[in-house]
Amino acid sequence: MSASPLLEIEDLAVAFDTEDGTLRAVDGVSLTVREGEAAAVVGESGSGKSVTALAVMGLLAAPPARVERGRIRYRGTELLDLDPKRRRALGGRELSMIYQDSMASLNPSMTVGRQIAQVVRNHRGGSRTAALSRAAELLELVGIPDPRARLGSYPHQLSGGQRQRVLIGLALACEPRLLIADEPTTALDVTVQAQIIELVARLRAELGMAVMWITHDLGVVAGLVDSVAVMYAGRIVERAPVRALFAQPRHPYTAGLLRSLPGLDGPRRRLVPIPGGLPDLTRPIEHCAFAPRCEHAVPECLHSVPELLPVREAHEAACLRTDEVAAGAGRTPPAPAAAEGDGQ
Amino acid sequence: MSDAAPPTGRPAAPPTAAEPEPAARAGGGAWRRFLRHRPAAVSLAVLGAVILAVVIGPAVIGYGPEEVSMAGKDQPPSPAHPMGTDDLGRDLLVRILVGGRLTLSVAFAAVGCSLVVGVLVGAVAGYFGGPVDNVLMRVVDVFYSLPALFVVILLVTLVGPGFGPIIAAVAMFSWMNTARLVRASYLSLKEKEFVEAARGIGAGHLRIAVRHILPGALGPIIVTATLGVATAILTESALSFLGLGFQPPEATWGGLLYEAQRPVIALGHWWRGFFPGAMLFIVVLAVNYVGDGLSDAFEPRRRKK
Amino acid sequence: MTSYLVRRCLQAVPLLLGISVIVFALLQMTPGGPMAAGEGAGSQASAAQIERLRGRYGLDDPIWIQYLRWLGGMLTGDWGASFNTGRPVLEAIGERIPTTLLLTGVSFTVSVLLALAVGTVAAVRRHSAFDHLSTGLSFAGLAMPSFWFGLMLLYVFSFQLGWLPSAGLTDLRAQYEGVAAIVDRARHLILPVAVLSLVSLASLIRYVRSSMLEVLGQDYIRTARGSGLPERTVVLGHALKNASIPVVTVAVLSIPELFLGAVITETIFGLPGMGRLFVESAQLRDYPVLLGILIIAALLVVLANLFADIVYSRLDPRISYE
Amino acid sequence: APGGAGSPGSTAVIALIQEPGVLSPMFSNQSGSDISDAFVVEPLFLIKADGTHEPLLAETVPTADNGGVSQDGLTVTYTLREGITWSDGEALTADDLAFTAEVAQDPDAAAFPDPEYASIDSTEVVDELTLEVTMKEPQPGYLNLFQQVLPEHMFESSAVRTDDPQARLPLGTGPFAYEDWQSGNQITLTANDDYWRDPEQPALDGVTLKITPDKQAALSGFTSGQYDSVFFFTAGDLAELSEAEEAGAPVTVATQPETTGIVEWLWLNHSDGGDLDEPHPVLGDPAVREAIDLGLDRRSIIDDVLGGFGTLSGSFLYAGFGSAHREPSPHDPDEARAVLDDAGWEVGDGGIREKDGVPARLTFQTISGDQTRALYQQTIQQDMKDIGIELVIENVPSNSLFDSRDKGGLLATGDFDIAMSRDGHFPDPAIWMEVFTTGYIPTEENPVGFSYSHWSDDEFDALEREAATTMDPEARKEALREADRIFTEDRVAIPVYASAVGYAWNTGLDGVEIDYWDGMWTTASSAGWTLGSAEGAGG
Amino acid sequence: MSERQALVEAENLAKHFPIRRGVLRRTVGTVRAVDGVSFTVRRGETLGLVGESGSGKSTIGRVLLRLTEPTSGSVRFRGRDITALDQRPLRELRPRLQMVFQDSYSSLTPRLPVGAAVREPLDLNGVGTAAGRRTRVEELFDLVHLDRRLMDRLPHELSGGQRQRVGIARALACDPEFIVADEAIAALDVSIQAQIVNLLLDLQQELALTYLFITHDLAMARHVCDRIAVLYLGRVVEVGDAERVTAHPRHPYTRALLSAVPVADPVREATRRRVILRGEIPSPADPPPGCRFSTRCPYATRICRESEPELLHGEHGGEVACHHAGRLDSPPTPADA
Ligand SMILES: Nc1ncnc2c1ncn2[C@@H]1O[C@H](COP(=O)(O)OP(=O)(O)OP(=O)(O)O)[C@@H](O)[C@H]1O
Ligand SMILES: Nc1ncnc2c1ncn2[C@@H]1O[C@H](COP(=O)(O)OP(=O)(O)OP(=O)(O)O)[C@@H](O)[C@H]1O
Ligand SMILES: [Mg+2]
Ligand SMILES: [Mg+2]
Ligand code: NI
Repeated sequence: MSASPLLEIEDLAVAFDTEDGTLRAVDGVSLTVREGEAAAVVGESGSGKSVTALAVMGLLAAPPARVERGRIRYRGTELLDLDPKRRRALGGRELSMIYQDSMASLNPSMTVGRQIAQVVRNHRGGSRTAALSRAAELLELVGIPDPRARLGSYPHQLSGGQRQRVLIGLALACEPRLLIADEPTTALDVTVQAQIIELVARLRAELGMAVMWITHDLGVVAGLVDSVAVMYAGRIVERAPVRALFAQPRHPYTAGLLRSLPGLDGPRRRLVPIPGGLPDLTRPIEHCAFAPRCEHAVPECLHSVPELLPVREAHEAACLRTDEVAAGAGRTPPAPAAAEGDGQ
Repeated sequence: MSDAAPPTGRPAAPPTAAEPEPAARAGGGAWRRFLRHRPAAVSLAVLGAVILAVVIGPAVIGYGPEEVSMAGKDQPPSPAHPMGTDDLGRDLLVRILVGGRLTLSVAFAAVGCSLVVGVLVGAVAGYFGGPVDNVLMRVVDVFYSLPALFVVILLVTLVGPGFGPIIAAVAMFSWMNTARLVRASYLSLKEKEFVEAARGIGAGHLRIAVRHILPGALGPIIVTATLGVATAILTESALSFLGLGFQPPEATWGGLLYEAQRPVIALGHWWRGFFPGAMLFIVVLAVNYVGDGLSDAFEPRRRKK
Repeated sequence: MTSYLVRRCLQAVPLLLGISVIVFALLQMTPGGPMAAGEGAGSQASAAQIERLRGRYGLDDPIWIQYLRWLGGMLTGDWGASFNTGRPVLEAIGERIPTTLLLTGVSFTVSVLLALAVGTVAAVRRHSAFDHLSTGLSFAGLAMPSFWFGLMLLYVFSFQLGWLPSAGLTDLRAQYEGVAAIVDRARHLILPVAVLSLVSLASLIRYVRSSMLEVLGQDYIRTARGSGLPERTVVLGHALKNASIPVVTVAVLSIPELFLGAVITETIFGLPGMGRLFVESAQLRDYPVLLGILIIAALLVVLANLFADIVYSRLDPRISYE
Repeated sequence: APGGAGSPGSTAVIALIQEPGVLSPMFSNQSGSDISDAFVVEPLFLIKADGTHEPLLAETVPTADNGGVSQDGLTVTYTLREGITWSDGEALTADDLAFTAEVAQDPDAAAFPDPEYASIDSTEVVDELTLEVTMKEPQPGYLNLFQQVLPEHMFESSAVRTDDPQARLPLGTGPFAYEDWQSGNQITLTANDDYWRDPEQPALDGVTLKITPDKQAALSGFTSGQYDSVFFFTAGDLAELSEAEEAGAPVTVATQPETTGIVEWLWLNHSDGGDLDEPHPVLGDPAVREAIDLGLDRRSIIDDVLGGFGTLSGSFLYAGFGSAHREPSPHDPDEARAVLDDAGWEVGDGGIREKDGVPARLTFQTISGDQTRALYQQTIQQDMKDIGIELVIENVPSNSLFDSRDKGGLLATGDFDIAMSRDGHFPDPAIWMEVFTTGYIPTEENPVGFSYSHWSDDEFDALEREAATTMDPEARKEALREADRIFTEDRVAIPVYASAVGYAWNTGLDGVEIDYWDGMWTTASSAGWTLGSAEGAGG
Repeated sequence: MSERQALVEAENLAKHFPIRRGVLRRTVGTVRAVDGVSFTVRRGETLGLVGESGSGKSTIGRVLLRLTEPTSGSVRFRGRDITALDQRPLRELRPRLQMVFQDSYSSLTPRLPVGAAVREPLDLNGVGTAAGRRTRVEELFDLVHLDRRLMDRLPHELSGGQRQRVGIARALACDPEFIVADEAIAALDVSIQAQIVNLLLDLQQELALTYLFITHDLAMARHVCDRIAVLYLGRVVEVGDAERVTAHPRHPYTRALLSAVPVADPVREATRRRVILRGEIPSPADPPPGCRFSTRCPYATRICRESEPELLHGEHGGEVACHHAGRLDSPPTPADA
């Protein structure tokens, strides 16, 4: 925890100009990842996780994306002020990303060997053959059998798991300091997911890089990261070391998420859903975005947007009612069926 | 555990009172998107105006389209003849408007015919797949391989020019695009779960093909139809240019352009070529823009802005 | 690869048969029918001669036997004789093909290359002045009747300014050698190629642009950018190839249109090509030649499709050769 | 360089608008092949302005007076000029003449010979240069024979087909010889170095015939100096050319308004759909035919559409035959209406007359694609509308109109009302008259006949017969005039105007001679052409 | 509970898809998507079908409802063989057997208002009068807790959860007895999944429904189902009581599957021993000989590669298809840790 900050995001806000108006996908996100740390960003679909990651990588397509405010510092350098060429050059060498959809994220008309070798040569120069051997090494590193032969394969000739491995290899080509893993296992089967998770964990230990793991599955990050940030509707609503978060969530959304998950052990109980659905991000939300779904909500919740404030050491939550949440964390209120409907 | 559906949800009633509309309230979404495509919206208005002018214009203007007046021949545009007169002293404006009727009705009729054939063939091929599809698609391939204008010319020389033959000839070689697109739509849509769902509740083939799949295939159909109109207009004008189109005194825009070759090049009567050319150009341009707007409207994925 | 080629060629067989059926059907519609076409007797054949020929050519046989016989003739190179000149159809068409191939080939190449360049730049610089200009111009190009465009070019550049020749493929008065001959040929081709490439160019630009935009929005482009590759490499190395895959199909589908354009272009610019032969033969109702050209054009289209498939499979590794 | 003529003594470039199927005139019925007469093919006799002949390849003009024609008119002796060679060096002999006659009479040959050949009974080669021809009956048109001579040594048999190389590119005695024909592109001719007429001739190295099917492109190319001339201009082009000349284009225009060999006329179908026993429901009425004649505003066509280039004409007899053009009926719509009124054609719906329920609505056809023609076609339509006759224009490609009866040609089957056509057969109108005789009406038995009016008149037939067999020129003239009178009174076909004949060439082309009948397109003219320096890209 | 009557019985069910190639579309192989599967769904219970992608879950679901024809084997509904049924009686039977699909978006006709979609089965089966049908649609909307005002909306104007409710309402329209829920919640957000699961369970209570619950989420299967069948490459490898299968899996594959599921508890995750399988699921077009799991199984021996184990009854009820089933030492299960 004492390591120096590698990536600092401060008050980042990203909006999209859409047909239905301005969509505030990310609205005031602050986040720090330290050297060698494994951090997680968790949140439901559409909560702004990918947008945050892409903003860090400088890969948001503008238009429609617009970084409205905020700072992104990488090892002290302000990325948003950097000239595009130099910023681009950081990608792959300092910061790398692996993506969710491995099929779409690899160029279908180029052999995987060339795709990796091209990145290697781009950052490190050297001959084509040298780059190709490096590519083979990388494939071996990510556990692809017979890597030399695989260099000549096209993405469609590989299985989903193998493609995901290639994508990881590509991201690691130049041994970046920070790896952003944006739901790299979502599309995969559990058994393959387990393989990939193990692979990333092992590589992080070997290479000593920091990992920012993005997922909507709380289960995935439990054993994998040091700290977790929970996002909801473009904001971070809770941030804590992983154990603290699971032990005693302080934000009603986090708590609700944990309660709505079935477990593989313990008594079977009725799940407690979070009623309602995500808010429409094209409308300005001047209050706690979760309030309409919150069982603890009080009228004040609708007056202003709660700030992310420390509730305990290293544990922050953006909620006025953290104590009530903490108290009710283990509670299983019998939710009436009518209250669950998101259509009422 | 999977990638989630698009976030279009809305919060439940409490505690906020007002119920927000869902993000994509898009009953008229396609229409709205179409109107947002500026050139397309303008083009639609232009097309409407042209059609209106062509339909009622000739009745309003004081000259008949075949009213010869040797005294007033070859006049440049003037208040009396806004588009000038031709070498028989006929008012060019009236001739253009009357010609427009022919041009546009040939185009619309041809596209209508080709749509019927195309949708039918495409739907049958795509819906049933297998050998039926195979055979129909080979037929499409055959028609694709025959350069259309060649066959059209051949047919017109065989049968002689005229409304029917020209429409038939143009239609006969323009249905394949529709057929392919409709087939593609059907092929992909019939694999969709909603088709299985419809079967699951006991719906028959016809119902599935018409009620469930056809509306989804409509977008591309309308777009190709639009572009087909443009092609048909140009094909007809090319036929006229080759002297195989309608015969004087009937004239389409292409025919008027054909007549204008000599006056423009040799005699400098620019208005003879300019106005029919401009009408042809504007209408085809507008049709293309409308097609563009429609494809934007129907394929929100590829929206521009 | 070879077996793929063989298989692909085999696939063309039913296609060619289908074409032959249609052509045969058209032949049945022609006055005089297949016999007149076979004999080249043309306008001179008397009723008595026709009777004689009916017997000789077995026109009283069932239609499918006639078809098979006709097909056999076609396959053995017996395409009949021109009504007009009495020459064998294949010979008459043969001497016109090179011009048409030159014209359409150059136009095709020009429009594809230009479209790739312009479409790519327009997509990369989306919403720039260049983008809007090229979009506007390509729409204008689509709406411009090519015969009118050709006449105007001819009027301005040949008759008014006198910069370029108005007709033919070579200078009529001077004999050039070597480079000068090529320059001369090129000068003659400028206007026809401009007219002929216009139509496909306009639609291809739009197609390349939208294909490019689509590809540029793909995840793998994001991957390439994210791995720090310079934009140039991303666009030219990753996007262009993928964007051109669908363009191949569209470009090839435009080939039949190119032949049609050739009809008009060759007529306006006095080029001795197949297209013009077609129009002239249509006016003379020289059916053997008309049908011959139809078949040749269809063959060329089939060949072009074959070629496109090969290019396609080379570009897109997902197409398997098995 | 394009845009101008080259150095003197080089190559003239002529735009050829219609590319013929074959270039030998004898094997072609297309006007494009007449270009051969300008450079390659020479006749035995030339016709002078007054219709009399002078020898060209022949030594003398055979007449009864000089013994060239026997007293009974059945034997004609043709004598060739000495020392004439084909352009390949072979001598021109009487054998060639005999062979030519043989081909013309061979039913297996695909030739379109002049009809006079049909009168030949036998030929006899008297010596190298002399041929004696025996006729079946007196043939006053015997000087029309041998307008083209075929080189016997180039043929294997007299059954010459159209695909014979000699049909395609004929060998001739003219100042130029065909060298190459790139179909659709150009035809090249080179100078015949041993041209018989004058060792200095021809002055040019060669001639290139550039095939330019787009008439407008040809005309514009010509006025801008790219071509030395165009083969050939029609009446409709002359106005434009004169304007260009006035505007300073490097062109010389020469017109011959009095040489009006070609007449535009309206075929009126006298039969009901080709059935000779049934008169046409509308045109069968002589009053209607008369009204059409009276209603035609011929002057307006010439002045307003043709720019003044054309001659009023009411008959098919020409100046060359010694008889002036007959004045046509005056334009008198009132009279026309009166005629119709009298005949019981009452004005009905929409101003269209009808009689016994039959409306005066007629189709009006001509060959599609001729713009000038389409223009006056429409003024005629308007003229007829004024007198209550509706014409519906339905133009078709030339073959649809002119195909033989068994091929369903509209004219031959009688499946038409009024058709506009243009032709002329000068200078001797006898053949022309023959076209309208009963024997030429297309029938099942004679599908290739071309008396398309489907009109039959015994007196006319007899007069034509007389003209065709009488050797006495004066008697012939009288018979023809009489036949013409019947013809015009019955309005078998109505002449509209006689075409102006005009020629134009680049000012850089010197030595152009204008023949009365053939204008600049004679070997005498082309042999003397030179290309001066006076060139220039026009306006 | 386990003594209830059988409602649906699958016997030796197989579905093979031909792989066609080349000009003549010759069959060059077969995908053995489902390859000899037998099980019983008892009246009123929920049978879970779990397995990795491509293991044949959806295919089984479709064959059960005869949306595809099985290659061999039979399906009995209330004792009646429906695989042999003609189109007509099949149509009459259709309303009894319904399906809820994974992708609520693609399972609803895009341009058909959702009210009309729910109404369609009523129209097709000629249920009641027009007015009666309208009331019935309203009732159905109430039943699945959907605002009636949404009836005129198009599918894409609804949220994922709402759409899934529409799908359920449509399935319920004609009083079905048996519902196949094919990954019915997989596409939903975590916080919405629980809503739908609760709805399904409530409806089961209310309407006495029988479910085949297809999922790849073992935890959810354990939560929802009475019994679970585990599928591997078109074969059932283990069937049994849900609690038992998740607590004491007897097939090595079930074990691996369970151990691969991440647990939302950092403390336990830190200490848990996991079985990470090597490699990936083989192609169903070319299944390995012998036990299909033998290529990835940590316990595989020669016999496993040579002969295919049968699905046999085990000691604690349930069935398992493994040569080593009885002899496996008890590896840690999540419950043990
Ligand atoms: N290119 C875009 N144009 C418009 N809106 C966008 C775009 N990209 C993302 N958004 C919107 O921004 C919001 C946040 O998206 P983001 O992709 O960051 O979500 P996420 O948390 O990564 O969700 P998921 O789990 O589905 O990946 C969403 O509402 C999304 O619709
Ligand atoms: N129509 C079809 N044609 C050919 N193969 C098919 C077809 N449908 C399914 N398959 C194949 O059958 C196998 C089983 O497919 P199925 O959809 O039943 O799997 P699943 O267990 O439902 O997987 P998932 O979890 O991905 O939905 C797969 O290998 C699939 O590729
Ligand atoms: Mg995301
Ligand atoms: Mg499935
Ligand atoms: Ni823009």
